[in-house]
Amino acid sequence: MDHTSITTQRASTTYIRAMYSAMIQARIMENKLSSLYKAGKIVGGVYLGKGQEAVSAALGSALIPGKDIFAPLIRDQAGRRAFGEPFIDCARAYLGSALGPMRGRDGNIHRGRPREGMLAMISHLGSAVSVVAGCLLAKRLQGQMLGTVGATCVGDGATSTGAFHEGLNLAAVEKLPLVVIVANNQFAYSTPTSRQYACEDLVDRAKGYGVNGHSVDGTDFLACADVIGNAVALARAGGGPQLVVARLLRLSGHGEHDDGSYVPDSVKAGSFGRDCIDVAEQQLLERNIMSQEEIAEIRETATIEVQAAVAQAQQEPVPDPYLEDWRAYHSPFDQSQS
Amino acid sequence: MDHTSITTQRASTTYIRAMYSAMIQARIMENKLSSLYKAGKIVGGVYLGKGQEAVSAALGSALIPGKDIFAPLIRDQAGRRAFGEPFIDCARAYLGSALGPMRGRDGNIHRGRPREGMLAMISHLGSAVSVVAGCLLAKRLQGQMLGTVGATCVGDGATSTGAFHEGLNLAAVEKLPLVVIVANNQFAYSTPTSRQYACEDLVDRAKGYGVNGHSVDGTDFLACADVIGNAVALARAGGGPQLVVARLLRLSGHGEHDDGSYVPDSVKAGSFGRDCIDVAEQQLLERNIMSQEEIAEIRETATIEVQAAVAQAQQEPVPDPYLEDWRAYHSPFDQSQS
Amino acid sequence: MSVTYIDAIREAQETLLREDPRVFLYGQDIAAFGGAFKATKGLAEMFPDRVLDAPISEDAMAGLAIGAALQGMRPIIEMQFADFSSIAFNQIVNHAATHFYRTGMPVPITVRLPSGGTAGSGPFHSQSMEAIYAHYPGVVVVTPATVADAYSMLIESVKLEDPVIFCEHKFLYRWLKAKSFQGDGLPIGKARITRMGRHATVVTYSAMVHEAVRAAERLQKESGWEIEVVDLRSVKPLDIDTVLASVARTGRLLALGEAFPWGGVTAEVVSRVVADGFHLLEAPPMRLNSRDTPVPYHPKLWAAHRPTPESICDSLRKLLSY
Amino acid sequence: MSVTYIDAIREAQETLLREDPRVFLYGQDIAAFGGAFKATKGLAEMFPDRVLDAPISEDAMAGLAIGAALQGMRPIIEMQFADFSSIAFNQIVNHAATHFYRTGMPVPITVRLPSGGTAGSGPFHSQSMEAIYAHYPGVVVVTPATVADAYSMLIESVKLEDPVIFCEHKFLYRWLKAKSFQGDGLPIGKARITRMGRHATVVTYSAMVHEAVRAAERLQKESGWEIEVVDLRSVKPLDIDTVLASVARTGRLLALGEAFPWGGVTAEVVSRVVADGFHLLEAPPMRLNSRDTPVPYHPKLWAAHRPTPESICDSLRKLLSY
Ligand SMILES: Cc1ncc(C[n+]2csc(CCOP(=O)(O)OP(=O)(O)O)c2C)c(N)n1
Ligand SMILES: Cc1ncc(C[n+]2csc(CCOP(=O)(O)OP(=O)(O)O)c2C)c(N)n1
Ligand SMILES: [Mg+2]
Ligand SMILES: [Mg+2]
Repeated sequence: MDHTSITTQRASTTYIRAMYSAMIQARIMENKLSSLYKAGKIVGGVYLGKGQEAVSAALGSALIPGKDIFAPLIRDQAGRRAFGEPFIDCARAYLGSALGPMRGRDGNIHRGRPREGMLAMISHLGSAVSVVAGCLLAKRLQGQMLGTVGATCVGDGATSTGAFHEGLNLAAVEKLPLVVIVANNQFAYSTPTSRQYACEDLVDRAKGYGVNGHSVDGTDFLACADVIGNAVALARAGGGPQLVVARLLRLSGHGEHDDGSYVPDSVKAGSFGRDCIDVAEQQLLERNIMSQEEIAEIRETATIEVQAAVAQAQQEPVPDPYLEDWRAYHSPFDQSQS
Repeated sequence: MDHTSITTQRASTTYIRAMYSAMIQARIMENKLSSLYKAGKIVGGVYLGKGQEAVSAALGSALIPGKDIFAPLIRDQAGRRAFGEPFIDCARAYLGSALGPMRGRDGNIHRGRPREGMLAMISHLGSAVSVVAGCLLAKRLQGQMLGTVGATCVGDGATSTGAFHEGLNLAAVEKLPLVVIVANNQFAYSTPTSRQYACEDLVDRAKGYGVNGHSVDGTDFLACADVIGNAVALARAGGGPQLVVARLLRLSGHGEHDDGSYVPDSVKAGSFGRDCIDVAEQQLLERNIMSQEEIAEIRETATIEVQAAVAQAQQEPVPDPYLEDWRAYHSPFDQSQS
Repeated sequence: MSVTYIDAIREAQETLLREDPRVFLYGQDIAAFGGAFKATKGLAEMFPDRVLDAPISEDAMAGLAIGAALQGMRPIIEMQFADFSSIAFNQIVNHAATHFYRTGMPVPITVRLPSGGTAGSGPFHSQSMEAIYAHYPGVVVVTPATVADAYSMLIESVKLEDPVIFCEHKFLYRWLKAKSFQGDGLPIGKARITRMGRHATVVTYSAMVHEAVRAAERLQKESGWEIEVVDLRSVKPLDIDTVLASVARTGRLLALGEAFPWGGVTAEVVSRVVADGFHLLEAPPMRLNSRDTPVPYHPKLWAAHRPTPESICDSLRKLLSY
Repeated sequence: MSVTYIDAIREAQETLLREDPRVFLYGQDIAAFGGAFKATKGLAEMFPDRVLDAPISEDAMAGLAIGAALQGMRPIIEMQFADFSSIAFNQIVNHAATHFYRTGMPVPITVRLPSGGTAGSGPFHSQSMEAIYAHYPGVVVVTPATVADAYSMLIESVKLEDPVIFCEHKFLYRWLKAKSFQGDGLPIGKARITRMGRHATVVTYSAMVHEAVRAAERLQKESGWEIEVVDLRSVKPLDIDTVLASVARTGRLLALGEAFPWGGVTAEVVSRVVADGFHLLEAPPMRLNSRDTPVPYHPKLWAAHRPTPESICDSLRKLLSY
């Protein structure tokens, strides 16, 4: 399937512009996180989505906040932005502010706004697939399914989890409008795909679940817009679960503590080593979808907003153990009884 | 793929005869178990492999006892026999004799002789796949891999488990000589396959794991001999994991407590409703592989042996809680310390 | 006319489905078949959209429940046997249990675990997993011992905002009968004095409540000892006040449970009692659990693996003679 | 020159690989990369066939280990974090743990769990799961607190015929140093008196041994109290004799652990001590665990979630003033 040819017809300009904005916003935020980490301002891990912004943003931009469900994973800064996550949520989570959705109780990529349809991931890979399926089943039971989509991303490594398998299979049985994106970035931490699976292409799994499979070059901005936008549209139109496999390369270490030196130079130099943001800008300019000035403006605005969010989060109070209620229950049980 | 045409060339007469013997032995044993259950002589569940003997025996007969690994599941009475399990093991397990491999500590289908390569299943479906893979990895590390095969059976329902997925994927990554047979008997307890998976055919999963896939009509005796025998041979020859999907129908309830009344008459009347033992006998006679007399003799011998095994097990002591050592550790820890 | 413990579980689910459109049931073989134990018999006919058969995917079943709960539903998941919830363990303890603390948004799911031993069920169809789940913050673990509790606590579990592990004892399913589902209205978190006594307190839960009462009756007949039996009803939260009040009256404690001996409910009960009621005790508090092996298949081994009226009487005699 | 706790774990694995051809290592990112914590650094180069990267399949990793053990190997599985062993829970407690009792054939696997909290690690990279595994019959659960124990107990774990859950504390990895790997040769199943004292006994394990010693030193300086610290070393089997002997000397017990408060090691310790040593106690035995919430991410919350020298001192002061 070559999707790029039909891109400009199918993916609307609004969608493509939103996608690019989210990508650049994510990149700028993550560059900032990286410096904060290196300056010792962040305790705990910092995980970046460098190189995966096109895939992530294509998904996030195709979803409708307030209606759809999105369960972002490790490298979905861009998708989160596209789905409407404010910078301050990210800054607060990483900097441990007592304000914001996580209140310092959980951090970094584990943030979310579940009441608004953006789930707060747990670390255990693959776990979100069935949870999103459950959200969608609920919507069906509530008579609110029409035109709703649920989506999540996993990595190549996460496809080896039983949770991924059980969740996708269940969604297929229930014919739920679930979009699962596999960002096959060729490594799970240090582990190359040759130690992760033995099939030729992970998209070959789609047929075995009875779902549609889509392949895309995850570094190709417009192809991502097209293929992922199309997959979301198919799910929305009642086509059941969609499995999209995007091939790309993680352009950072696994986390900022990791230099990723195990990634061979040949892989870095290969076609997936290119930066999807460079590709995006080139494609946008070539096709006259955006001008240099617009791009510069988006970058500039993002830089200012990121700075502001980080500055704000840094000034906010951190959690105070003496004010903390230490309650794991919503129910008003006498906590001494627990 | 139509395998039946080439059957008689590939599957040796010895193999086919062994297969048939195991099938009929299993059926006679299970008929006896069923009567014992109905007479209230067996405490706990009784699970039969009626209708699945051809598949199970084709696998068991293709394996080499003492060299290969076999992890039988619920409905593998025939495969167990073919792999050399004496009737007395089965009788003892079901009747709770204190003698024999399980000593009354575990019962019915959970029996095994792990020291001899026949694993003792736990109930949790799918769990054996990775365990057999581990046995094979060990053999590789020990330099004893050459020509060794490990095999297990699962049902259509068990394919929905994360354990099945993780185990088969891992075996594929390690290119282990693992044969996994899916006995797709159209039901998991009462649940039809339409609530279990959404793909057209479970064999479509093979490609997604990067393993060979094989399909067979599990009621067709000679086709089972051919396809399953071939799959085992491929694994043995270094072809990596093999996934065989056999279509058939469970010709009993899920267990003897269940009348299986949820199986529609149309399904029972369909082509998978035929009894593989009838098919076997017809094929054996038609092709002059066995005579009526031989078949009658095998049946008679089996009947006598089953009677003897059951009679023996019924006379044996049951476990005595006062003699029981109640030790879950091999290590000589002071048990009061546990 | 009489009703059983399993009737109560079925009836509670029918009531919930009828009265609350947010409720739905999900589990293996629970729809047309009515469940391995018939706990959902006929419910799929009455509520065809809300009683659904699941694939053999306990992890995904729990995950689906979590997602549905986040969207405002009140799922009840049936594990075919408690033992198979080991596959759903991660979703329950890491996803459901942590969610309220992490995000402020509760996850009201109810996970039904057909629990405990019955003759001939063996190591993988007999387990009592209450201690495993109760160890984790954020999970409510209930262990009804009566028909009325099975009914009312299941209804209450589904109404709670927190994830509930509903441990229903298979041995009680058809054996335990009552006149009606009507009980004393005690809420989750409150223990009950099942039998009053003066000489010793047995603190227990689930099926062991009945074994304790038998042992108490036997000791009363044999030697006039009056044994108090406290039914915890929920093991997390655990009503230590009722336990302490009983121990204050009797001065002697036996904590009794059917689960494995290391850790668990009995250790938690003893530890709480000695922490807050050390001065009340006239004898060392004792524990009686199952043996420290997997649950054996053979009925004779099984009967000696779990506590019995005999072994409970033995423990109580030791306790009383101190 | 000094060696660390993580060095000990690495070194033990090198020794095992060198001396026993049955040993192999399996886990995510443990081969060329040397593991998330570098516990296997360089080992794949030395033993390329026996140090293997696993896919992200904890259930299958444990299953593979079980199968290999049945074929005579001695696998060591590294879970990337203890928390992810929740996925392998079923294989460990139902397959490995039951096998010897069921069949008479032991399953000698060692499962390494990088355990316990560190600042900023949050709810899913901080857990202490020893109580979960210790609840099940047939599992050995070890919790080394020293460099020498990390070394010798890992070697001993692999030599044991039974499945071992090896809880290694991440906080100790690089922080804890020693002159050598050489220790006192205590076997698994024996506790150690880490610090002698006369006025109260703290029974603990793993990283909390060091917090207990700090608290003891502080109390000694402040008020002359002499606190004895017992390091359990293994929580199953649990060396109650050494604990009782200590309590016999001091008359006072604080059971201390970093895990969640419901059940767990501290409850087991207190329950055993009161069962067999009630008359030895001059004060109600106390427990101190983490808070009953998931482990929080923020370092300030985390530091208040787990026991600290301050909170241990507080508990001890209460215990001593009874
Ligand atoms: C069940 C589970 N096991 C192990 C881990 C530890 N872990 C975190 S990220 C990661 C690698 C993930 O690889 P992949 O799925 O390819 O995603 P990527 O990091 O490449 O985006 C691992 C092993 C985990 N989070 N969950
Ligand atoms: C993980 C797990 N969940 C549930 C069960 C309960 N159970 C036992 S057999 C069975 C149905 C199995 O169906 P299938 O795999 O198709 O095998 P079949 O019985 O048809 O041979 C179920 C649900 C189990 N054994 N393991
Ligand atoms: Mg990856
Ligand atoms: Mg089936």
